[in-house]
Amino acid sequence: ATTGTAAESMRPVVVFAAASLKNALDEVADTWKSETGKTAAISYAGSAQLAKQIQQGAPADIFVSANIQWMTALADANLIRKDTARDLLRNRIVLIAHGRNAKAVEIGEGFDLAGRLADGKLAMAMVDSVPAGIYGKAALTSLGIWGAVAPKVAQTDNVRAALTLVARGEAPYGIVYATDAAATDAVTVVATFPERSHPPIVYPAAITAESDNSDAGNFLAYLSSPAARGSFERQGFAVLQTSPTN
Amino acid sequence: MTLDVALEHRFGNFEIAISFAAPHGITALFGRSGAGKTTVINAIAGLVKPRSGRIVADAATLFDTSRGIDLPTHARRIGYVFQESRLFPHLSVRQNLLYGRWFAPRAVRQQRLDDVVDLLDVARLLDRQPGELSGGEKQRVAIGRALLASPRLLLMDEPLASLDEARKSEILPYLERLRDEVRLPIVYVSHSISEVARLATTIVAISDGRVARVGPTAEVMSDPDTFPLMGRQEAGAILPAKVLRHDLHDGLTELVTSGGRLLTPRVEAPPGTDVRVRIRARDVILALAEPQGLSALNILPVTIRKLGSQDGVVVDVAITCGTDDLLVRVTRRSVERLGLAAGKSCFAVFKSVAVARRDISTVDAKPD
Amino acid sequence: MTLDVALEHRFGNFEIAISFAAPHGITALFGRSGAGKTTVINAIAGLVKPRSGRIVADAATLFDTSRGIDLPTHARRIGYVFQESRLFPHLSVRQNLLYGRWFAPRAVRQQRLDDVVDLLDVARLLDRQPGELSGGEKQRVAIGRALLASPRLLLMDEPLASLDEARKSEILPYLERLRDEVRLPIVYVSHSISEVARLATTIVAISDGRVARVGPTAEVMSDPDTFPLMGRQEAGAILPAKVLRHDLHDGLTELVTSGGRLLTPRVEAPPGTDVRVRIRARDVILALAEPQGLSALNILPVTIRKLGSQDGVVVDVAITCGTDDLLVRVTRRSVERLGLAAGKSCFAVFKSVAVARRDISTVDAKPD
Amino acid sequence: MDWLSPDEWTAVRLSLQVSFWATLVSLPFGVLTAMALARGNFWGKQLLNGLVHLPLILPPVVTGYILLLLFGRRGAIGAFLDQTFGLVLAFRWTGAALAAAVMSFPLMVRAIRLAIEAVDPKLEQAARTLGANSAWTFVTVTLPLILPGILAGAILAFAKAMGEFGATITFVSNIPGETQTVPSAIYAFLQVPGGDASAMRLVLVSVVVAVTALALSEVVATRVARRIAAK
Amino acid sequence: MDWLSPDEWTAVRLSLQVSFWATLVSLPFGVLTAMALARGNFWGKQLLNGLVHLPLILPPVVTGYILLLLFGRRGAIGAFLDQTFGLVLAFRWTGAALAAAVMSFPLMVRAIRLAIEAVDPKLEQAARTLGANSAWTFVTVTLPLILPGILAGAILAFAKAMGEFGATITFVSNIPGETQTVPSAIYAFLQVPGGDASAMRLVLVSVVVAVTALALSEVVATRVARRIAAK
Ligand SMILES: Nc1ncnc2c1ncn2[C@@H]1O[C@H](COP(=O)(O)OP(=O)(O)OP(=O)(O)O)[C@@H](O)[C@H]1O
Ligand SMILES: Nc1ncnc2c1ncn2[C@@H]1O[C@H](COP(=O)(O)OP(=O)(O)OP(=O)(O)O)[C@@H](O)[C@H]1O
Ligand SMILES: [Mg+2]
Ligand SMILES: [Mg+2]
Repeated sequence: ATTGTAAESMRPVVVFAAASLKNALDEVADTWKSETGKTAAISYAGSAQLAKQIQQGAPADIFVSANIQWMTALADANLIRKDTARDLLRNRIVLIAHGRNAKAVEIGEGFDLAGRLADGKLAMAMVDSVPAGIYGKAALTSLGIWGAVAPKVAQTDNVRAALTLVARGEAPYGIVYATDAAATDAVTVVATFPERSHPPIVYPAAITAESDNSDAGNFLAYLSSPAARGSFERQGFAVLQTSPTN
Repeated sequence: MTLDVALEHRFGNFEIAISFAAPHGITALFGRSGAGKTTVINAIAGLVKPRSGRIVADAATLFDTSRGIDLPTHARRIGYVFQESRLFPHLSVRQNLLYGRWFAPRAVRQQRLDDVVDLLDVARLLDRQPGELSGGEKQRVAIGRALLASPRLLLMDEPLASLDEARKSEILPYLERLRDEVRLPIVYVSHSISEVARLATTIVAISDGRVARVGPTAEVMSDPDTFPLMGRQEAGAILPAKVLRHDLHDGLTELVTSGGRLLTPRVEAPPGTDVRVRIRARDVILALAEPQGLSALNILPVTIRKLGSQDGVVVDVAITCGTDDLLVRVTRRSVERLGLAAGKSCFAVFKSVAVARRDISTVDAKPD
Repeated sequence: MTLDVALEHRFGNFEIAISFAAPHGITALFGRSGAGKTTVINAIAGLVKPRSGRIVADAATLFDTSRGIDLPTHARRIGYVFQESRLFPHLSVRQNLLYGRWFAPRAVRQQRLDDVVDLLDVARLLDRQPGELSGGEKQRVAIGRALLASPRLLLMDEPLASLDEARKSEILPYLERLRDEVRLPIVYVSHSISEVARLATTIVAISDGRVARVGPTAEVMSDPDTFPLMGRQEAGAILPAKVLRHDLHDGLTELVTSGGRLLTPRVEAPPGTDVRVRIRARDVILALAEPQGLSALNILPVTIRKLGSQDGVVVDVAITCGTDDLLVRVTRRSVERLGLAAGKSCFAVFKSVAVARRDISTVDAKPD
Repeated sequence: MDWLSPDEWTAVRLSLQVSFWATLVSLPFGVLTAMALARGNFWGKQLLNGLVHLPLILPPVVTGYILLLLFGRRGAIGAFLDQTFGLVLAFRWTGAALAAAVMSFPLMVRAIRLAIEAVDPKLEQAARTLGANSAWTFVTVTLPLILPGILAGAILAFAKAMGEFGATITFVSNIPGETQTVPSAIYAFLQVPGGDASAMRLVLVSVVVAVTALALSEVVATRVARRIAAK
Repeated sequence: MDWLSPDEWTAVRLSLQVSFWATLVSLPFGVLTAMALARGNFWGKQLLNGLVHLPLILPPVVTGYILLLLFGRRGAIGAFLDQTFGLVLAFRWTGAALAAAVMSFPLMVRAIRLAIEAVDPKLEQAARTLGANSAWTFVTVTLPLILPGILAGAILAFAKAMGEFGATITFVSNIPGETQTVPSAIYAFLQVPGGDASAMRLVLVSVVVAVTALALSEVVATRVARRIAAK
């Protein structure tokens, strides 16, 4: 591996981040660069893909996951520095409907989603494997309507594809992150799932065990800085911690 | 039927400008390698589109640039025996043979599979694939395939080149029958003068993309000017004759010509049939007096009409035999020794056996 | 060099069992279509692997099942002119011609491109692609390609079939030169008896996958038993002779044979050269007395040795002319009329012009 | 074998069904397109060629998205098909078949096209002289001669269809029993920690299926080719 | 054009680089494999055939994952290559090229194989009689005759490489400037709100690039084919 301070300081911080963070993180990285002159190279992919790559020795300095499971898996394998792990962001899942002016609905115990769907589909990310889908399924289960809805669920490989299905009107309803729903006119958020109905949706971040880039800590810290906060919030995320420094 | 061909075409800097008309019968295209024979045939078939020209077979205009006619190949109803056999590799020999039948209107299906199979001796091969045939076998199947398509015009590009003599002499009479009985017009490319002499009604000699000579076979063959085209060995005249009678004891046939009687090996035609006999110039001996005690059976009184050029070793002597012309080729030494000159009377001697079965052909009786 | 071939092979239910030995020179494989000629040549080339057999060319064993030898084709150093030309479509004519040179050891490169190009008259075609050639042109290029590979054994499968007479008579002497000067052994398949008679040192007649007859050309050709194989028209004897002198005035050459002097059109060989002259049985006339005033220049005293079968129209008469044999074909009627019988003396008459340039060949002077 | 769950079995069956129909139905179009590209000489040929290759060039997700735009219930063609023929593709296995067909089309066309280009036009000419018009020439000469190529194209397409994932899931999503093909199932397993083993079982199944199909096709192709062999 | 950001330009350049090298380097292997499959007669031929087709059959993510396991830094082959040749593939553009090459290999091999099977063995025999051994026969006769097929295979592979996504992102991730190819960039854009427009621009770019390459290859192929044309 290369050492030598000149090369070191030039090396960008490599961040492996869940793809849904792209807009916010790109913005944060830009401001970080203009403030410090240092760059971050961010690789966006599915959390599972990124985690497996880190398991195989990927040259990542920071991992930002869209769910806790993969972060835990890496922590168990001692592939991240546990002391640096923190829950960075929080998100919500919402029920969306096709169209600009769909009527808001009240989500409660046993509400008749299946009836509203009629013979339409409920678009979700894969309910057993993709985080947004997992949360959605948990919520529907705790509301006691999973059994009725399950046969009408159309699962996609990522949450954006679910959004697209609703946006195109292929599916009348869908469950996506609040951050996704905000951006398009073609769908209306008709309800937000109660936070109690599903495990907390958090985006943990940590420095990898193999990272030897001294800027990694700085960037991770910067993610929690007030400067970064705005970027995240503009995309609809709730920032969980703000580091006192900076 | 007449065949009327006029075409111009160009390959790179090779120019072809051919035009000829031929009456019913077999039209032989004759010429050296690369002269343009295949190109002409391809144009008749519609496989080469000449830059300009006109091709009329019988009343049917197959191609005419001035009138914008260009009948597609499949509508021309030709049968084409290619220079290379071009059998369909995925079909058995039988399927190859029958291929054209699918497309021939039922009314015109003249040839029977069994007849053609017998003629070409391919019964043994029917269930083989073309890849399992010898060169000559392929060619025979290709001939059969074209025949069985019941075409109204048959194009044959050196069809017998890869066949042995025995096979050739079986197929030649069949082509004659097609010409005379079925009255199927045939355009025939061959390098073999004896084939051409026997079969052709009309000879079209092509040289370097132009027509060097067209005319009835007898005329072209006995014209010393065309000898260089044909090779001197094969030059000769074609004598019209009529079958007089067959000698059952000897197996000889007596023919009557304008100049006297001829004996030839048996001709398979009833007395009274018109035939034509090719007599090669090199086979005839001239004698000043009527010779005696010769094994040669044919001795006819003739008159020398004209001596050809005396520059070379041999001299072509045109003689008149009755009202017909014959050609004799002798050495210049003989001309001098015997004092041969125009107007001189002498005798033409030639052997019966020198006239081969393949030199005698029946005459298409109803030319139009 | 000798060529020693013994092989057994089977295609479906067609069995081939050929074995022959041939001395140095040109070995002609002769036989009807489908007899097995190409198969034999392919086996010599290593393209067909016989089920069992032995092929020895000169001292080199190319193939021997009993000793487990099977030289790969490329190591056999043969030149093969295929029945279908098989030119490389992606190479120009020039590149096709030069292809074999790349692989021939420098030491053995005998043929010069220019010579071969001249001989085959393909200069005009050098920059074309094979797709742009006529049938005969392709074949000429294929011959050139094989020659330029400087092989130690040349295999030719009907190389001249698609060529005109004029071309053939240009190429034949060249093949003779290869045989005699370059001493290149050649295996030659042809259906043309005149080609075979002229070129071949040895004839191997193949019929239905078996050898029907092997022997020196003169012997096989004058054997009435082999006539059916060759077609009767072409039967004849081959007379050994020596060039005596050339008559510059007449353009004739005088040859000496054991039976007397012969006049033929000029032979391109210096006085003293041994040649062989093919005299077709059908060209010879028998006369009881020495005829006078005939244009035929060759009249030799002969004795009738034997009369052939008298069942047919014609009778083959074997005559002795000096110490050599000649064949004459006459009608049975002539036999009866002239009272021909064994032992009878008479005269053989034939024309100088009946002996064509292609009937006379120089003799390979040093057979081994 | 009970080491596959019923759902997984369903996925395997569905994958086979989707791949089979995708291949079969696209085959005639593949042959036509290959013919047009190999022999045709028309305006827009390069355009057609580009279009055919598009699914290869674009990320599958994009292709899936385009399919959704065109063939979804609200899509131009989708709506038309639905109203005219009652044919719904969205969220149906037929849609999965369409996605698989589109994705494998370039492979199929290229294989067939190569075969067509290898046919000796002289044989087609011979058929013409024997009275066969273009259509008959194609059916009796060209088509049999390109059979090995068609087979190659079909098997390539089948294999590709068996592995197609991105466009399929984007277009018809993943509905167990309807559109959940083996690749979707595999993908799902790979997304969760510890799912690798389950994924590998499915991988094995699809490999076995596809390789069997492949080997079968080789046998058939060899037989066909041997018949045509020695030209 | 400044409607692409520098990062996007980098992705375009990288995609071209990756596709070019993937195609070029795999070409000899493709020819060899095609030759073995078309002409060879060895034990395990069907196995090789199956192996070659595997990337087609498997979901790309699986292929990418297998590559990661084999060629990653910790992978058996990856570690070996690193230690022996200092060649690192994981998370480098070279790895992206490997993924693209592997994914497009079946297409390349099939195209070349079809071309080889169309070569008339009689021409090869003729070369043998003229003294060319197997190797020379291949170089001087077979190879030139299959050039159109090789070209077709190469362009197919190139197009596929330009569109390859699943295996690439799984194997080498999506690191800007190093492994972020156009499809990965498109993917990232599609994952966030408002990214569609950017994604479409990139789609357009890759379509233009690939279709241009395609058209060029057609021109070359036509020229090559015309030379060989009339057999
Ligand atoms: N691959 C094959 N499968 C079956 N039979 C074959 C095969 N090749 C040749 N034959 C048969 O073997 C015999 C000999 O064939 P060969 O090609 O040697 O004949 P040939 O003497 O060269 O004939 P020709 O003068 O017609 O070229 C023929 O009867 C032919 O039908
Ligand atoms: N595609 C082509 N491109 C260029 N020249 C060609 C092409 N086809 C034929 N030629 C030339 O046209 C001339 C006539 O060719 P054609 O095939 O008609 O000859 P041919 O009389 O049939 O000769 P052969 O007896 O050798 O078959 C030849 O000189 C040949 O070289
Ligand atoms: Mg020709
Ligand atoms: Mg043969």
